[in-house]
Amino acid sequence: MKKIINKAEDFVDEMIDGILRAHPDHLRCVEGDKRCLVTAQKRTNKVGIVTGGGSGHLPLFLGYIGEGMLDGCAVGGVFQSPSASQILSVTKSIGCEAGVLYLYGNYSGDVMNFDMASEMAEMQGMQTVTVTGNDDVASSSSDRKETRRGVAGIFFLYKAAGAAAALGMNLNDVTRIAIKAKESTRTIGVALSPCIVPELGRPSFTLGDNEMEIGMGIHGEPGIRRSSLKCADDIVQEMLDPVIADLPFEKNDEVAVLVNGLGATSKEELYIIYRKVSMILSGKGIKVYHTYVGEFATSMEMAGASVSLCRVDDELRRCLAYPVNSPFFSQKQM
Amino acid sequence: MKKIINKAEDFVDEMIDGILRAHPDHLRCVEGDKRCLVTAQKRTNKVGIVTGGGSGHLPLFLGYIGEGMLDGCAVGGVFQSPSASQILSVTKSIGCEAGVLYLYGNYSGDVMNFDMASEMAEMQGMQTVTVTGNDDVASSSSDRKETRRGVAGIFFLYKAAGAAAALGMNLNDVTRIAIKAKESTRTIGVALSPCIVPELGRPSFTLGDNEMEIGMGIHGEPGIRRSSLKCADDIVQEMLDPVIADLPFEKNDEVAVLVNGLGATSKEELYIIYRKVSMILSGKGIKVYHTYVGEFATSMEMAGASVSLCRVDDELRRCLAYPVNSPFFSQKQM
Amino acid sequence: MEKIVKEDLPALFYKFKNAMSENRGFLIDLDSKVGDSDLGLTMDKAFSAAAASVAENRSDAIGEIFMEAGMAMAQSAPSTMGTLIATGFMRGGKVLEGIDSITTSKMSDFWQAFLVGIEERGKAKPGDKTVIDVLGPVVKSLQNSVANGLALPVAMDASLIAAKQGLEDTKNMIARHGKAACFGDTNIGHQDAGATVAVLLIESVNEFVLRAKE
Amino acid sequence: MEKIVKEDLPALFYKFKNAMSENRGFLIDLDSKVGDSDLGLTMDKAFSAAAASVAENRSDAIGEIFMEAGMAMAQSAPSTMGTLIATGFMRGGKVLEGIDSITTSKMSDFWQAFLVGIEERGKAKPGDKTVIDVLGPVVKSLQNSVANGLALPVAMDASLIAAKQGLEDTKNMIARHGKAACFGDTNIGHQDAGATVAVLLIESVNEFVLRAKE
Ligand SMILES: Nc1ncnc2c1ncn2[C@@H]1O[C@H](COP(=O)(O)OP(=O)(O)O)[C@@H](O)[C@H]1O
Ligand SMILES: Nc1ncnc2c1ncn2[C@@H]1O[C@H](COP(=O)(O)OP(=O)(O)O)[C@@H](O)[C@H]1O
Ligand SMILES: [Mg+2]
Ligand SMILES: [Mg+2]
Ligand SMILES: [Mg+2]
Ligand SMILES: [Mg+2]
Repeated sequence: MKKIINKAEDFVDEMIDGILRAHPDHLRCVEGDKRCLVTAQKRTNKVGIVTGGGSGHLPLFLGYIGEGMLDGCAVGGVFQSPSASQILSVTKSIGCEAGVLYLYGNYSGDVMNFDMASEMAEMQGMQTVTVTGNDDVASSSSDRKETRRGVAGIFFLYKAAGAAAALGMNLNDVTRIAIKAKESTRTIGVALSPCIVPELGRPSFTLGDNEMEIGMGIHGEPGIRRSSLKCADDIVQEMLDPVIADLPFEKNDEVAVLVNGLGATSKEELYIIYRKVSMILSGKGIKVYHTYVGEFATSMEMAGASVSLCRVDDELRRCLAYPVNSPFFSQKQM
Repeated sequence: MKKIINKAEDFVDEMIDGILRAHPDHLRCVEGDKRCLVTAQKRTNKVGIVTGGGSGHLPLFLGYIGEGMLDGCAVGGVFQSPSASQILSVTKSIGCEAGVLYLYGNYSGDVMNFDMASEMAEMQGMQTVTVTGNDDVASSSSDRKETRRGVAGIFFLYKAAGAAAALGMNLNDVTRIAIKAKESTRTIGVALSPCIVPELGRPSFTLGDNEMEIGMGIHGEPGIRRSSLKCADDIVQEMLDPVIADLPFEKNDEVAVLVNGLGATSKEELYIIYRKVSMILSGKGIKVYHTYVGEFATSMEMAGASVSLCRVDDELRRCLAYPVNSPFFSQKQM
Repeated sequence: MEKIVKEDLPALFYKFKNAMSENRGFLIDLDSKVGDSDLGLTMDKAFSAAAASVAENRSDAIGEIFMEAGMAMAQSAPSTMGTLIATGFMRGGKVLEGIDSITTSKMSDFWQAFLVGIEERGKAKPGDKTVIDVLGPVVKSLQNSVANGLALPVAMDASLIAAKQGLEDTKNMIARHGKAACFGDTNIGHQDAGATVAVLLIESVNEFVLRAKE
Repeated sequence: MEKIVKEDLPALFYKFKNAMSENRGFLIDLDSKVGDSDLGLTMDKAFSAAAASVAENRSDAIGEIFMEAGMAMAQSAPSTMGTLIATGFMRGGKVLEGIDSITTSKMSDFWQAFLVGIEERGKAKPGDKTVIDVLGPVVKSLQNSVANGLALPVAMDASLIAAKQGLEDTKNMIARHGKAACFGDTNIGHQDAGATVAVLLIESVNEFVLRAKE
């Protein structure tokens, strides 16, 4: 296991310690629990947005805490949910008086813990609403959408809901926009190599020297098709076909695109991927509103990438255009 | 070679094509040569800053073109210099009337081509000044500083000089600030795995399964010490000792820190590295002004990281605080 | 041993903890086939925390001790199984409120509440290849034992047989929940990892009441 | 062949190009030991571009043809060696201005200008383990041949011997420039990669004037 770490069991806490040391103006932890993170620029007169999930996916999830995006995040162990009480403690700490949106990826551990937190929050008089990301088209057929996994496309949900909240919308509208972003977003990934959970010390799945898997999940969940490694253009074609067919994205639609690296794949490759995405979209008469390329949701040091499309209307465009300032992602007003 | 690419010989041009498709509001190419890139937001009434260098290091070098940083970049093949005529064509295209600063890393191919470009520019009536980054303390002893390689620390030179130019300073002052940043910056790297130049199809150097090399250059140039892989805290200590001793950085100094991933190393690991950097600096009474963590200068898919320190005074602080807006790096006014 | 009293709990939870740490690698392997390999880690953590909580607990109320053990698990290993098992212990503890000892009848109530808690939280149905497919048969067996007036050791013995049969039955099921669900019918033939944890728990209780009797 | 004329240039550059593509792997290996392995790629590209430029060049002036070949190399492979060799051809072309054929004396002038161009651009000294350590002896040998009134084939033969000796001598040198410099004395024993390219060039000219004579 070739990683720059200390003891495997300290991986998550030392990582967060590093983040808190690096970004003291942006992030605070709640009552000494470093896994409960909130923005250092508290704004209580708005809808709060709280997320959470397992570690190993930076900048997911805590990286999107910041002006124009999220207010707090509960951080779990590698690929593990945070606890309900941690989620509750983040919820209480952000002190948002206009209600709180729980926005996270659709994984059973997270769902149960957020549900428990939300029951506890309600008992303490706080209103919460839940929207989960389930953008991975490879994880279930389209008639079982609600069981799909959430992957990198949750970025668009954060971006849209975060802007809506920052613009002063109420809990209903923020929720409505999060749901609209969710229903407009589809993602697919491709994996070229596994990753190693430090406490396990070995990959939890394997991929042959010359293999790739289309649709593999960010924890190594199986995808649609395993095959020998193809050229970039063929890979992208195989990825986009099911994505475009699923919503479906159609001629004259306008989309925001996210090309996301899973960890070990270089930015050079991500742009070679985007080149083909751009050619396919323009071939179908689908316009591109804005393009994000980089690491937005990783799997430790896994090699591979994902492509997400989010169909935009005027309202989503306005939300995507809104500025963001977080240590992991920042954007000027577009 | 497990990469998402098409033909190896198209790697660079397809990558740039993807970048131009992704960021049409930010970047333009000059007269159809995609390897000659300039900002889409031309500002001619200021000092221009032009850089250049080999491909394979994204976001270096072209990624720093944008408001508050660079005006143009000539892009070479993987690990190869751009040509003098490409540098010249970028220089002419940005049209900066207050003179042009050539700011790039100290590698012989680049030096010769920038020198040739600058001779040609002068014959055509354009004033240029050259400053090269040579921050890698592992590449020569401190009595032969001028032969040192330039690595990730050039980010601070770009940031400082870019802000100085954007603030309207003249060529002398922009140059002076670039030199001040250069003289205040030191870097060291550690490599855990090699990278593959697509046209070669195999790594140009090797590292054993359990080996690391302190001080290795971003093209695999040999470093100070090869050893078995150590724990993060020990690696960071071994890295920082020669960096701190070199300037030297001393008690009550204030520094900006850059923890840079070389490609395959996860952000989680970079923050575990920063944690120890922060502990070492505070142990020595060195204050941290601002911390950058992420991929700022990579080597394709190499695993490893570098740490740069830049000692700041009021002038450099003001320059680092200045906002930047580029597709690869953006920052609010601090 | 005809009943479990407050003083027995530290030893019982120590047994749970040992069962999990001994089977750490085995659970990792099971979860690695159709999951993310963490089950061994999380169960080890969860039951270490639970055992520590029980060992330190000064309360006189059995129910409270179980509930707090559940809360400790929820804190320390909030994965899918960690959260479900924690819920089970909290709900099970609740039905033990106000009693001093666990007889067959209370044991039956405990596991029924445990099961219902997991069903409500996880929304899985019997046959979905989960921990429920062991707990369901266990509860049914215990209810039979209560109806037949069987003593605790005998009842636990019977419930272990039911648990093992339940686990065996999971081999032919297709997972509908959690990470295993996306493996579709490729996970036929494998026993469910979470269900295996349930068998380990019943086995531990069984051994505890048997050995204590000897 | 006592002299090289304009019509010979396409064939001569074709020979250069072949020498580089045949030695592509060898140059990559040499550069991989103390560099970044790209020399085989860049020389192959540089001389492909040069050969294409010469083949298409409609100019009557020998000097111009060489200069444009140099410019083509500078465009297509601006690595350290690519740039230096391009500079060499441009500077060498310059001293051939106004002549129709290359005799021993012009050949000597050509390589001297070639060498000086590289020295000025790269600022390396003899003994620094670079291409210069082959070109220096070549120029000296050619100047001797001019003094002794030797014909071109004989002069080239002698210069190749000098070139090979120069290359051999680089084995005991420590590199002071480029990526090799940071390998310190660990590169003792290896012949310099750039110097090898110079030998390939002289060898090609030599073969060209010999074979053409036969
Ligand atoms: N909805 C559910 N209801 C009941 N049990 C479940 C449910 N989902 C998963 N399980 C059980 O949890 C086990 C996996 O647990 P765990 O490894 O913690 O999951 P994950 O790693 O996905 O969080 C499965 O073997 C199954 O028995
Ligand atoms: N300053 C210099 N002057 C002359 N020759 C040089 C100089 N620096 C390097 N060389 C030659 O260039 C060769 C390496 O060329 P190349 O592989 O193109 O370098 P790089 O890959 O570092 O750009 C060396 O073997 C040496 O002969
Ligand atoms: Mg898990
Ligand atoms: Mg090179
Ligand atoms: Mg699991
Ligand atoms: Mg080289």
